[in-house]
Amino acid sequence: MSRLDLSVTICGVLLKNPFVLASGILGTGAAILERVARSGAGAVTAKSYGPGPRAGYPNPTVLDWGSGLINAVGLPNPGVEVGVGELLETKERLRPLGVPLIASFFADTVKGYGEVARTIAQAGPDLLEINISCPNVEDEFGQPFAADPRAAAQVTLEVKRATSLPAIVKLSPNVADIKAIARAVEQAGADAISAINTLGPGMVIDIEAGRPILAHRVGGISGPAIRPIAVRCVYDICSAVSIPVIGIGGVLRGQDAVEMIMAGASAVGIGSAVYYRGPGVFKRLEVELSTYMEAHGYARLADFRGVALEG
Amino acid sequence: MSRLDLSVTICGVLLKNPFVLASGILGTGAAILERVARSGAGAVTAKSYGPGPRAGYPNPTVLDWGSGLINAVGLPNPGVEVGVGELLETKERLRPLGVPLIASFFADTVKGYGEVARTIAQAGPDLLEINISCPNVEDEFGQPFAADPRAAAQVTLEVKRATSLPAIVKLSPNVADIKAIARAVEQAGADAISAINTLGPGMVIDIEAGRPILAHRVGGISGPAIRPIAVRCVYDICSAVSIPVIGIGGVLRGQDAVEMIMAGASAVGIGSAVYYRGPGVFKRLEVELSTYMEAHGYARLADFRGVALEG
Amino acid sequence: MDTPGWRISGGSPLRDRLPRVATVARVIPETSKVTTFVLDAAIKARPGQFLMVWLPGVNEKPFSIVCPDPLTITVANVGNFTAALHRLVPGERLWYRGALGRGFRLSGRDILLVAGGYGAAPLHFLALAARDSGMAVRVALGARAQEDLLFPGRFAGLGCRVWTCTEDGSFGESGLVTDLLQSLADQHRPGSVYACGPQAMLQAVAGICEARGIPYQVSMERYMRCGMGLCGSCAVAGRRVCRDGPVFSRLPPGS
Amino acid sequence: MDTPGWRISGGSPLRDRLPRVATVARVIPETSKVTTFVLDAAIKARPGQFLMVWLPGVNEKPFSIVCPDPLTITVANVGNFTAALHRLVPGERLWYRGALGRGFRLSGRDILLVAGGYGAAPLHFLALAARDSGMAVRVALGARAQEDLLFPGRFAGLGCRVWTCTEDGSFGESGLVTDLLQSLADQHRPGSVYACGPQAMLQAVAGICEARGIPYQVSMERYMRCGMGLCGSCAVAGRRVCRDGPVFSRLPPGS
Ligand SMILES: Cc1cc2nc3c(=O)[nH]c(=O)nc-3n(C[C@H](O)[C@H](O)[C@H](O)COP(=O)(O)OP(=O)(O)OC[C@H]3O[C@@H](n4cnc5c(N)ncnc54)[C@H](O)[C@@H]3O)c2cc1C
Ligand SMILES: Cc1cc2nc3c(=O)[nH]c(=O)nc-3n(C[C@H](O)[C@H](O)[C@H](O)COP(=O)(O)OP(=O)(O)OC[C@H]3O[C@@H](n4cnc5c(N)ncnc54)[C@H](O)[C@@H]3O)c2cc1C
Ligand SMILES: Cc1cc2nc3c(=O)[nH]c(=O)nc-3n(C[C@H](O)[C@H](O)[C@H](O)COP(=O)(O)O)c2cc1C
Ligand SMILES: Cc1cc2nc3c(=O)[nH]c(=O)nc-3n(C[C@H](O)[C@H](O)[C@H](O)COP(=O)(O)O)c2cc1C
Ligand code: FES
Ligand code: FES
Repeated sequence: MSRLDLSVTICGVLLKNPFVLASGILGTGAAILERVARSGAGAVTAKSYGPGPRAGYPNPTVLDWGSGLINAVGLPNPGVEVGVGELLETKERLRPLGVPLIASFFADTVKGYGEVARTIAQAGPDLLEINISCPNVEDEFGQPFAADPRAAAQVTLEVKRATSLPAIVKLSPNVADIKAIARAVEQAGADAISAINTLGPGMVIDIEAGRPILAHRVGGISGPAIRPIAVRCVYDICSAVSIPVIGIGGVLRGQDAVEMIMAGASAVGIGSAVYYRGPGVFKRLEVELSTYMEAHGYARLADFRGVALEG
Repeated sequence: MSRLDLSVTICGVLLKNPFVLASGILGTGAAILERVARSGAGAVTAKSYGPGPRAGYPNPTVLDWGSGLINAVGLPNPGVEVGVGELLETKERLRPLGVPLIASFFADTVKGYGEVARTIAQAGPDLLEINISCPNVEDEFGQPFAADPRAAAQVTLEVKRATSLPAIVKLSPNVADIKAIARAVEQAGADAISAINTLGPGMVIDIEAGRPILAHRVGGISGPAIRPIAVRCVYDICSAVSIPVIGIGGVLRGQDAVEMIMAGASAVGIGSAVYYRGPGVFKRLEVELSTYMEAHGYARLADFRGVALEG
Repeated sequence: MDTPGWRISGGSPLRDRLPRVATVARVIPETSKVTTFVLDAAIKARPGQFLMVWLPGVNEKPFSIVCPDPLTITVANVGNFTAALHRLVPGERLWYRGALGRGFRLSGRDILLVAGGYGAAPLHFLALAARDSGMAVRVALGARAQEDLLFPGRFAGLGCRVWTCTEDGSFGESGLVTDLLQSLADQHRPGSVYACGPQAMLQAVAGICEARGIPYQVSMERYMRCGMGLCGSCAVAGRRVCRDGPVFSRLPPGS
Repeated sequence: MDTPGWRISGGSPLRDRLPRVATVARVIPETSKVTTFVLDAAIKARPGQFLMVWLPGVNEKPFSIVCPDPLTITVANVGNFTAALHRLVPGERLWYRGALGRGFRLSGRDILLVAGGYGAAPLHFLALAARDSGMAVRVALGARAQEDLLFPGRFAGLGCRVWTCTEDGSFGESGLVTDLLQSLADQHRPGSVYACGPQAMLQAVAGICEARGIPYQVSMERYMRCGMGLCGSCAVAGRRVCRDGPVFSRLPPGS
């Protein structure tokens, strides 16, 4: 496999392979992120930090309902002030490993995004990821920033003004027209896009209890069930913008990653697969991807990136 | 099981059990619909007829991608003029069986919906189902009627003006706010709502061919993968309106149907399950539902309908 | 370590039901319009089952399995898709879903196969299986003219007794294969008749066999979309050719 | 007929990983704060594994399996959720996911179990299994006072040799269970030590065993959300207590 080059550069940041730990998965602390980096991830994303501490929702918060997962964790986090410390330690531990750190964050107002960005930037992450799947408290309908091209663009602008770090905007699939959102954030200066966040929301009812199982009643869907939706979103986004895209959603195996890359993704996010296949999934994905590439005579990811967009 | 009453009355039409064959599944002709009725369906929906003949898309049109199905059949149909004849024969064959016939239809303009409704009503179906998941050619963005409360309401009004038959409006999950759509069509006079149509669209790429497998590239997702989304939609709709709801999406087993009913559904649509379990699925669903009800001491569906909405 | 059962729970590995790719290993011209494609693949299948064959960018259509290992189909060039198939050369690829549908049920000690046109395709697989179970197999092959006769040599090579007829009398008996069936049925009274060919031929076969009380099975063709029993495109008299068939143990009434 | 494999392909039947309901068959008071709940359910589990127990409208929290058949948990009333559990009476229901996590690996011919507080819960299941494999089992139980000692009778009933100690000296030795461990380890040199209890106790156990070169396993507790190795809530020194643990064959450094 020595001829193979699985690396990818996103916004000037080199990933030795395209597999990125998705936000909210394991990313609760420096030690566990170091472990994931050592397990072979190309980059890791920490959990999303917000302006202040949040307890999250009571349990049950995550379930395996058979064809995928559903979660309503409620963005528990100690707030960005504490987060900076956690991220600094994480960056410290990742530096010798050559694995970039992506810092994810959210807020509930446009200004809030700028402020959190400014604070979190102090930790010196390699990339920022703007989680816009949160309700916009200033919007009269309270719909998430992710659902409105204008709000998504405003958030992007505000963050770009606040820091000089490259910024990835993470899009939600639960929108009328994901191309419009992608174009809006690209124009506002986004350096990259990641997609998708969880689908839905969905609901699973326990028929013995006669009530939704999640304490929050509804939750976002992830895992195998959402793969075709995620692939279509990535395909749509890549046909609309020219900034790099991190394709996330239902990727469990190397073949799934190939599908994402053929839809135009530069890198591939790994979330629920950590449940299905364990933290060792990164090494195995690398083997599976390499095997595919060797069998097809591909030397680098660019050789087949976006081929499904053609013709 | 003699104490059990599985029947339900929707808009004055009696179904001997809540299981309704969903539109686009098998409903291509009188003989096959009769077979489904004899297999134990509580009601059957014919395929959607449009204003004129449509060839549909080339193959591949339907795929099993592992956690569900994806389809882009393209609404092939001979047009409503021919459709009336097919529906008349179907109604003829169903009458002695006591199984109601639901006639589904679509159009691409508001007026078109009225015209197709007027024609199709001549066949004397028990219920009409308005398929609004079609692009509104009059809308400047070409977005489907299903995604816009105003357009959905206009279509409903137009159909209600054109015929005196009870009308079910079939909603799409691919909208920002399904409650708003549900309220809009209820106010416009809808007699019932069915939900959901397919989710997405999604895309499945063949990594050998390097291209989407469906000839139409994208298609709607159905089957197990969409169940939690469908349950949440039904739950949302039932908490917003008081007309009856036919819950459709990913129902494979009796327990799945119980989940739908607990979310507030009066009846339960069966689509992809015909693939997973064959046309005999209707009898088996009835047994599974009855077994559940007996074990829990429920005598009729109303005993547990909507319990998940409470508290 | 994988979650025990993730393969099941995750579902992802079940790309199995999506099209699989195969390379064309050999292309064998059979008649002026018919070509056999031997693939570098092998599947589990029963005689009478079919594949949905996909050519990306072209279409996806049903074809009978002629042999499961190496996987083989035989294609008559009749339109767009089959013409595209005919342009394939060894080393090129096609995709397939399957084996799909219900196949023939073998029964009886001596059986008679009746083929019109490329109907010989599924019957070839049936003859393979019948030979392996030690049955006596007779084959009646019909075509318009000598150059259209499909598989006479293949059936003979399997040890079947082969009768042929052509409409123009250019080879074998002169007339329709159903005339041949009539005389063979009366002479030999086969334990079972298996037929594949155009609808009119199948109707005649059904009439002949029913009149004589001979059990028969026919393999039917209908336009197919999903190939998985869902869309109803292939329905005939309430039966789905793709899933309840393509083999039926009597012709559906009204078909 | 079902599609062969629809159960796999459809995924729907895999509600298995969703909470399952069970009825409380018996409620056994153990100490003033601790109660045992015997359920009308049986599961496959290894000693040391745990359940996520759900009370609809209340919460879902982890509890060690005391016995897999009949499924049994033992609960200390320390807060909201455990108080709600304590209000359950026979005939009422609870829900559970599991067995979850990695359990103890049994090894050695004679083993020593060290329990602080309700740490006795998973060790009871371990003692059951050890007895079935014919091991010699010693148990050191510690608590604040006599009325808090958990399971002394149960362990004795399983044929274990039981030592007890209380902090206030109201029963058994006076002092901490780790003092007891120290003297037992020196007297008997067990093949393996298995411990469950508060973090400080586990730390002391690790120190004692490492100093003497005695292999040990500890069962840890951390706040859990998903219980399935995904959310990272339970991470300690890079290990997920819910999935890499709760049993560790050495205390994760820095935990
Ligand atoms: C179960 C099954 C097994 C089959 N096995 C074989 C096989 O082994 N070998 C083989 O060569 N073919 C087989 N066929 C037929 C094959 O699928 C068709 O010949 C093929 O789809 C033609 O595609 P085309 O695009 O080349 O031709 P098209 O352009 O689609 O049409 C070819 C011819 O068929 C006619 N036609 C098209 N659609 C219809 C229709 N709905 N009803 C009636 N006539 C129509 C056209 O008018 C034209 O004459 C099988 C079909 C089925 C259903
Ligand atoms: C693998 C595992 C197995 C367990 N087995 C058992 C068992 O068999 N029996 C049993 O009784 N319990 C067991 N527990 C502990 C049990 O889960 C908790 O006691 C229970 O969750 C308390 O819930 P509560 O709502 O009643 O109490 P809470 O109100 O949540 O808190 C109870 C006490 O714990 C403290 N506390 C709460 N959260 C934290 C935290 N994150 N860090 C430190 N202290 C905290 C509180 O301050 C309070 O003193 C186990 C825990 C784990 C992780
Ligand atoms: C338990 C859980 C927690 C998550 N938390 C976050 C989060 O904090 N921020 C975020 O941007 N995405 C979050 N996500 C979404 C994932 O990052 C990812 O976008 C999604 O799960 C789809 O990918 P997958 O199918 O590979 O899991 C979370 C997902 C899960 C399952
Ligand atoms: C092959 C196929 C064709 C369909 N055609 C139609 C249609 O013509 N009109 C319509 O309203 N819904 C159509 N649907 C949607 C179904 O009626 C149903 O809403 C959807 O499949 C979700 O239910 P399920 O998960 O039980 O399949 C179709 C679905 C499938 C799979
Ligand atoms: S082709 Fe769709 S049911 Fe047969
Ligand atoms: S509780 Fe979520 S990883 Fe352990």
